[in-house]
Amino acid sequence: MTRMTIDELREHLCAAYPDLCPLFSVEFGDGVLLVDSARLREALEDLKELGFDRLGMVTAVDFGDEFELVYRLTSRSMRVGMFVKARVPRSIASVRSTVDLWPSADWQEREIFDLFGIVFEAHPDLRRILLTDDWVGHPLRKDYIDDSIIRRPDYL
Amino acid sequence: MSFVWGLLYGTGAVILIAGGAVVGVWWERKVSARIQLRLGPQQLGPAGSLQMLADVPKLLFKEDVVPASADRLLFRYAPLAVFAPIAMSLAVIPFWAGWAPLDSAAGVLFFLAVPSISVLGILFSAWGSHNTLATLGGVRAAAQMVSYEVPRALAVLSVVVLGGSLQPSELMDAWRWWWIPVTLLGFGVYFIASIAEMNRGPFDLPEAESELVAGYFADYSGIRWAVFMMAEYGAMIASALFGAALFFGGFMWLPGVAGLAVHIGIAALIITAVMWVKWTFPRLRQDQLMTFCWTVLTPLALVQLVLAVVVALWL
Amino acid sequence: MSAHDLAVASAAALVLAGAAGTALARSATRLVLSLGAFLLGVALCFLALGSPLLAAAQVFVYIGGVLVLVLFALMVVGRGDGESPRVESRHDPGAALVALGLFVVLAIVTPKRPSGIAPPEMVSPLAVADVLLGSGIVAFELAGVLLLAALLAVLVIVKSGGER
Amino acid sequence: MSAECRTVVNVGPSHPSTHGVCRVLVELDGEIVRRAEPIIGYLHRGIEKMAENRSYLQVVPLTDRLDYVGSMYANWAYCRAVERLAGIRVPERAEYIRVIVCELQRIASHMMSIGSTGADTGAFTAFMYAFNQREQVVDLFEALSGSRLTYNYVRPGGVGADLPEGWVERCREFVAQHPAAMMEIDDLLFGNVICRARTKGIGVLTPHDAIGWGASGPVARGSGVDWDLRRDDPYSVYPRLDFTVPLGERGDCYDRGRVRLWECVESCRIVTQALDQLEPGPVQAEGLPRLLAPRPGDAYDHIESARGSLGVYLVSDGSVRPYRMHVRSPAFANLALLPMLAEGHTLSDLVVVLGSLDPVFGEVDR
Amino acid sequence: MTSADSVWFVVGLAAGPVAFLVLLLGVNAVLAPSRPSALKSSPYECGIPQAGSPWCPVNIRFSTIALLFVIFDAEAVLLFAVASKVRGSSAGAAEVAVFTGFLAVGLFYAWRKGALKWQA
Amino acid sequence: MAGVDEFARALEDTPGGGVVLTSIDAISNWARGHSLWIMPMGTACCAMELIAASFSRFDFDRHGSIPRPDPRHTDVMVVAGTITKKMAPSVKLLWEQMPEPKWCVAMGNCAVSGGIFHHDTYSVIRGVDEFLPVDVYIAGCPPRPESLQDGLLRLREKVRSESISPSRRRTVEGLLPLPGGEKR
Amino acid sequence: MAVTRDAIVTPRSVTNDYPGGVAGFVQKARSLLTGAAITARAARRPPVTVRYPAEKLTVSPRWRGALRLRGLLGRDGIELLTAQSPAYNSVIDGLRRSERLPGCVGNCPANVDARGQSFLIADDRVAEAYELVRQRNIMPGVLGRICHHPCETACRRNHYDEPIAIRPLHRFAYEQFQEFRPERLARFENTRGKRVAIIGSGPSGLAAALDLMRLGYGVSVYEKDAAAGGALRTGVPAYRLPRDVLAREVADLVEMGMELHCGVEVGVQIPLAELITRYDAVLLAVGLQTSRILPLPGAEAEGVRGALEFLRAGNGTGEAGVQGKRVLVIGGGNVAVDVARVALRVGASEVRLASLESSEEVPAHPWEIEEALDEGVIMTCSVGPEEVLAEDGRVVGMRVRECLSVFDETGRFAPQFGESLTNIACDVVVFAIGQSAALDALASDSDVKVTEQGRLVVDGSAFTTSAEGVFACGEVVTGPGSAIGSIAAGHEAAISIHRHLESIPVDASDRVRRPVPTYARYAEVDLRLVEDLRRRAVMPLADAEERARDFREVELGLSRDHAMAEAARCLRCESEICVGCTFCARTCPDLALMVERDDTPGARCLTRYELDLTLCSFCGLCAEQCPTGALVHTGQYELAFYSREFMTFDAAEMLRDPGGTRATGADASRHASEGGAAE
Repeated sequence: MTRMTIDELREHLCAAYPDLCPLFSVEFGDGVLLVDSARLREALEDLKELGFDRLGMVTAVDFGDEFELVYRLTSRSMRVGMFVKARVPRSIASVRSTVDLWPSADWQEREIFDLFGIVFEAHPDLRRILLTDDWVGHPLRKDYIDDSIIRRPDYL
Repeated sequence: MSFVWGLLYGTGAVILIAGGAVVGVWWERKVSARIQLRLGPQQLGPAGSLQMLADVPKLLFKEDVVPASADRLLFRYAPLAVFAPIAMSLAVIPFWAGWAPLDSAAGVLFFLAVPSISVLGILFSAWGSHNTLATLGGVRAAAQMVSYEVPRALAVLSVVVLGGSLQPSELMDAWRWWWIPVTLLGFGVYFIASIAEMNRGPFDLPEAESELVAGYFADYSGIRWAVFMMAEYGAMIASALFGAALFFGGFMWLPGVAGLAVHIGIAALIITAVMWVKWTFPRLRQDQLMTFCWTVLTPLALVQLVLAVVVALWL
Repeated sequence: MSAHDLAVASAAALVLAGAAGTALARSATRLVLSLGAFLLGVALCFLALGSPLLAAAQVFVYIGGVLVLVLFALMVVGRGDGESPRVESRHDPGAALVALGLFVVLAIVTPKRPSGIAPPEMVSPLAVADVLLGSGIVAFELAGVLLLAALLAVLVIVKSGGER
Repeated sequence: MSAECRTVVNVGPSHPSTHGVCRVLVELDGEIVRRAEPIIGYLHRGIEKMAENRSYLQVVPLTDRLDYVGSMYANWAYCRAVERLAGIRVPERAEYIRVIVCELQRIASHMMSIGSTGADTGAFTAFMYAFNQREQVVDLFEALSGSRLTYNYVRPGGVGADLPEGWVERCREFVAQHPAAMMEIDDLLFGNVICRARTKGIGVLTPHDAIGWGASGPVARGSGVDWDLRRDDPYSVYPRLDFTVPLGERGDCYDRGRVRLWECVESCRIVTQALDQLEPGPVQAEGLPRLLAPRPGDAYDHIESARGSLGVYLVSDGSVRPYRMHVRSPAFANLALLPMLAEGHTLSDLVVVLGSLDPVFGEVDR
Repeated sequence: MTSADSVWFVVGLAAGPVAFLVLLLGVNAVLAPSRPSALKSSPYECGIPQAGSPWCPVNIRFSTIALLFVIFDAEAVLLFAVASKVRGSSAGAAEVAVFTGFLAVGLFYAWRKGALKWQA
Repeated sequence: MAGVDEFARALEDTPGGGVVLTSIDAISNWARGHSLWIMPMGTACCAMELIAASFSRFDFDRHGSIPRPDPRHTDVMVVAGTITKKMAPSVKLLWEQMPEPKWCVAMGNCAVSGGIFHHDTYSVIRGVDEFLPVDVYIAGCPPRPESLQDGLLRLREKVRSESISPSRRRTVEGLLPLPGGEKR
Repeated sequence: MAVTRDAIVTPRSVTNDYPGGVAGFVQKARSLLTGAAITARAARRPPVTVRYPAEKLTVSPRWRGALRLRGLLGRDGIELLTAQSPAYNSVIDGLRRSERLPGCVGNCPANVDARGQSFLIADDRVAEAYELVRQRNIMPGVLGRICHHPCETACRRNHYDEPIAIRPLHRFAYEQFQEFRPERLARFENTRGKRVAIIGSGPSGLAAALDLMRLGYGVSVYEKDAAAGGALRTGVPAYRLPRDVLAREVADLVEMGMELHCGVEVGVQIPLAELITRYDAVLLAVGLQTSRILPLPGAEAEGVRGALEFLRAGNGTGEAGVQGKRVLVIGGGNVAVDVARVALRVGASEVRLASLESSEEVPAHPWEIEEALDEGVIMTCSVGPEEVLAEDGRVVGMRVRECLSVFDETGRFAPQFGESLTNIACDVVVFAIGQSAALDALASDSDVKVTEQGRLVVDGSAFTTSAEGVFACGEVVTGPGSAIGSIAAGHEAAISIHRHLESIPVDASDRVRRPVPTYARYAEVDLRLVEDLRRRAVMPLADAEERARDFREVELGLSRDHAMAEAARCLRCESEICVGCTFCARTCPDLALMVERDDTPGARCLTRYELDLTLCSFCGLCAEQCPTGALVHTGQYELAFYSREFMTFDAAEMLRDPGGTRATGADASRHASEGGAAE
């Protein structure tokens, strides 16, 4: 069984879900599906049905006004991996959990909640995971302020 | 007068155990080191033989911590209850033809019975610590020690059947070299059960470092902890000496002091074997330990008993 | 008072102290401790009365076995809140009365032995064996059957425990 | 009556068998684990945040400290992401050296895991033997990079330095003796009846769960999930190398441990082949500025580390520092399986299960 | 040795180690530093304040083990009592064999029933 | 308990007691110095070197140092690795649970000052000496086992300067480790 | 264990079970015995424990122990190396044969000591700098204008920001040297009594002349033109090299003892054979005289010219006969660009450059092309000449064919042409596609053999020709190349002649290694982050509009301040003395190094150098980054302290040689008894 190329993946995806097709792009050699946060859940469900049986990574990036959620999906049968990205506004940082689709999202979503403060609805056990329960703030946000941080001077 | 003698022998036993522990710990560190391709203690004395002379005073000068939530009475004196019976049990071991310090008519049973008091001591220490890990360890220890008492007793029983006496000196008088092949299986059972009795690997569940950190003596520090360790080594020494006498004839091979040397030599070999086993094998789990005791060791001990009974008919 | 008497008396004192402790103990651990002292005293009594076999057996079975069983039992029924298990002694005066009465009866019934006579000879285990295999053979084998029955009873308990 | 009160006990954070600073809150029914909840974060050092304030080169020492049992992997995964982001082509010799060091690192890392299987079950001597093998690898790495643990060797664009003189011969010596040593450890540990009793049937992970929970590496392969990035998403020069991917069938601790053991033997094969194919040449892409400033965008790359697929996700805003770095840690995903695997086993099995998942908390907590 | 002597001997035997240990503890009490604090006297549990009560009920299996032990203990003691008579006496041997047989049968039965398996 | 302090004071007041005190000190310091059992407070990378230190290759048993995971049985807490804010209370508790006399070795730069995690991070304690009295600092990231060995030998020197009597304790001068150089 | 590796084959499935029944029981029991046997066997093996201090684990050249500075500029009695001091010369000599050659020196064909130059200029010892440069680069004033500076490409500063302006500094040194010229020029005497004739006064000939004079030979140079300089005079346009500079440099050489015979064409006026008999050795450094012209249809037409002839005419007279004409230059090399720019200056109305290569591949130096484009040259890339269009024997245009690719995969020259053809209208076509030698007249009466292609038969490493005592060097040997390349060849030939005359056996190791890095840049340095202080001095240029009209010099030279600052930027790579570049501190991920420096020229030194060991992560980046190799990791790793205060090392501490480690070093005896040397 050989690896599927990006183009084959695009065709495969377009054949199965034509409406997702325009959202597909290639960045640095990876297939990326950039969806609206409202459609995120739907897209992920579709992709799971398409054969993406593994959720390798979920993470978030703080882009100021928005958070970008990045899902890395892998399909063992197609031997291909791809990204799904969605942006949520910072003011309403909330998205539907995917634990029911892939259990591996459990801890990763907790981590994002912990470090970014993005709420995952319908997550079975959304608590802080890395930091202490009484921690204030979400450190990986770009505007996180903590008095205990000693800034490394900008000395390149 | 006999009280004084008893006191004397008791103190002698303590000194024997303490000295044995000093040498034994050093020996164990050396044996384990060689097995593990290490050097072991090096600095004090030749080949580090004086290492324990530093360890013991250090423990003596160490603070004695008693946890606040512990039952102070039990916590403080449980080490005594663990150590003293084991030291006492040394008194019935025959070291010399026709002689044992306490040459009681029920000496063999005494050897098996008295150390079982230390089970109680361990339970008390565990419970007294008011510590979850210690309690788990203590319960494990008690269950294990009482269970393995059965095959151990049955294995010893087969020698008693052959010798026809519970009195150590009489038993040794009756001992013949050809008992060794007859009771070899019994010695195997005795050896394994003794390892379990003294809580050593692969039966060291009560103090399993990887699970319970230190088991029932988790909260003991300094000299009290040393007492537990001394008890462990004492049990090892007692078991080895007793086993060497019962199953291998001990001093019977040569007269006088030479015989005593042979006895101690055999015991030292047994102790080395115990260490070898500990540093070779993984640890059993609680249920496997129990299953092993009841389904392997006890039947084997019964088989040995039947064998001994059959052989004893011809005596 | 001979050395023998002193020995017996000491052992008896230990027995009494242990018994009293057992009756009056408030915490389970102290109760077991007292019980241990009591059993040890009984063993010493046996020894003093010339039966080392019985003494050893007492230690072996009662302290090494029964007492551990008692301790385990206490642990099994330990209260869920993690408090030190307490013994609920109601110290019923009636019970005390009955015990006292029993003591009196026993004191009367027990044959008196004049003090100062020579201590009994040590009983050899061989003699015990003779008795057990001689006149006591039925009792001996009966004990075996009894133990078998007990074993089966334990199995039943184990089974029910396993079900739960 | 025992149902309502369960003994609650903390295993960790300072416990000999937690392989670091993990705390497992265990609810015991007698000795039987009813619930085991790993509480992590005791080594959360904020590496992802720190990377945002360091240049691309300065992040490499940070990645060393992620997976401190196998620093080379994190180095490599990070460097691959950077190379992808900046479009750097790595010289072939450097790729071979990377494969060699990472396969050696796999051996070193698995030695730690196999050894600790021994330690968890009480066979400390087996740990020592395994560790002696690891020490030899560490010696090789030390000659290579100057450090015993945090190598900082794989760099964006290549490797830090070329192989020193005589290194190849020493490496060959090591891989020549290693499989036999592994067989000895196999006999001592996985052949032993007690160890088998302790590990067989313990912590069974079904292939379905393994995939769903994102398990990877030996943990997944122990369950028979035939997935190895070296073969299935080939990177570097792996397509030119011949190796077998050993698989388990049951998914218990035994299979996981033994998969690791055989992977070490396979790693020896790979190293031998790579050494044979190694040719002289540069080991660093030339002309890399000290301060890389890749184009804006994001890149993800992953490699098969000793613990599974280790990925690094990098976002660049065109400056000399990463805008965001995220490490997809295999140990993190594998550790999440613990509650599922440990439930119903005894406390003794819990530590074996934990050990068989081989977590490294630098990587779990980051 | 008379019975009383043996009592005193045993008591002395016990007193020896106890005295020795008390001596050790006394030296320790004098020479060892003692700086108690609240944290120091908290029970050790891997660096976390104790989570639950250690005195929760133990598994009932431990009691059954103890029960089994008591039975076999009693058996062993009885056997010890008669063991010295086995030598050269076929009657004694037979008695012992029968007695052992009961328990062997019981043990075998329990084994076959799986009752000896400690179901984890 | 009466404790050792009063005993020492009483000895000092007694004529000739000083000699006794000195010899007790000599014995105890010798014993303590040669039997430094390690509480391996290993959290991160340095823990690997701590493990290596007691294993075949470096074998600290040579010096009489063995690792014991239980704080109650140990003399030296070797803090090896990064201590985070979440971890610090546990370390503190374990340190407190160690019986006196006890020493603390900060192994590796994370334990010394936060090391590589000194800057920019929000969750790391910058040096265990923020909450523990550190006796020996070992630089390195991670320090090699030889460094730890050196640190323990230095600690032994430090132990030699101690006394059961509070008035007799000396402070040790800081030593520069560079061989060939003078002490400073 | 007698298990061989081949016997161990990885199973596909690792699961294995004990068989049931008795066999299983036996296997179980055996597993225990096997285990016991393994440990017993191990106990008999020697322990693997390392014993101190006798044994060391491994000896790694890269051990990351404590950091140490080997030397610090201007501090603590570290001697400043001067060009005159023997120490410096021995250092440089050592460097030239070792791996510690800095990139700039190594990449220069003549191994000009650019590092020393920067150092001396920064130290305000410009005359010494000039003399240092002249040792390997005979005419710094000339090369400082025209060199294609491979040194700068290899400058380590490329990795950090921008390379040192080495070439402008040569020129600066030359200009400053003019003040000291009278007192510093010394005449070389003929101490050996042997004489060497050199034919050709191009760069290689002059280089050989200077070297031979220095070695104590008498040197006569024969030049067929009216003035010395060879291709420098005839080929290099004056806007790049003012003729007076060249003349003055040659005059310096003459003053130093070189006999110069201009206007003497050997082979015509004097036969070569006569020179061979008159001199102890003869060196042919005649260069390349004729341009290649492709034999295309129409190539004989009027208006088709060779580059050299064109340049000679343009440079010499300022008139090349292209006034108001459209000039098409064929070729993409530097000569082609020179031709194009000269054509502009001599009044061509339109100058077009047609190169075979694409715009990325053009072999000419990018800065030359850039300047040419600034001046109005038009470039047409990826076209190959097809036919010269002529009308009435006069050129009217050029037909060119599209070129798809020039090189094949292996990098060989193998142009692939497409189908499309284009006509380019022009009046003059100049071929700048290669040159060849004209040796027939020269060699006709001697033993010197010339191949059918008109090449000399030369041993490329010894520079000997087929005739005894006759040597050759320069472009006549190497083919068209750079000026500095020719100079390098001259140096080599001088050594070769010296060996020949003194009968010194040839030793290959005497040859200087010349690492020539290929340079593919993956990412440009982000110069936004570079503060002005660290930027390269910008060479001021004459206005493009104006300069294109005449032969005024395009580059105007650095001011003194700029030159001093620029020289101070030099990192003095591999010199093992800290120059305070602060890149270690900048690279440190942990800010463990604190460096402060005083940048005053002359007093330039570090005022603070501190290593905070508590922060160091021992990653080794600083030492790796250190361009001079002054900052090194030692194998000294036993770093235990009683107090955190002592963990900061100041400069004095950093400079002290720890002399080994505690385990093995001088201090080892103290731990010998404790280290467990027993057993």
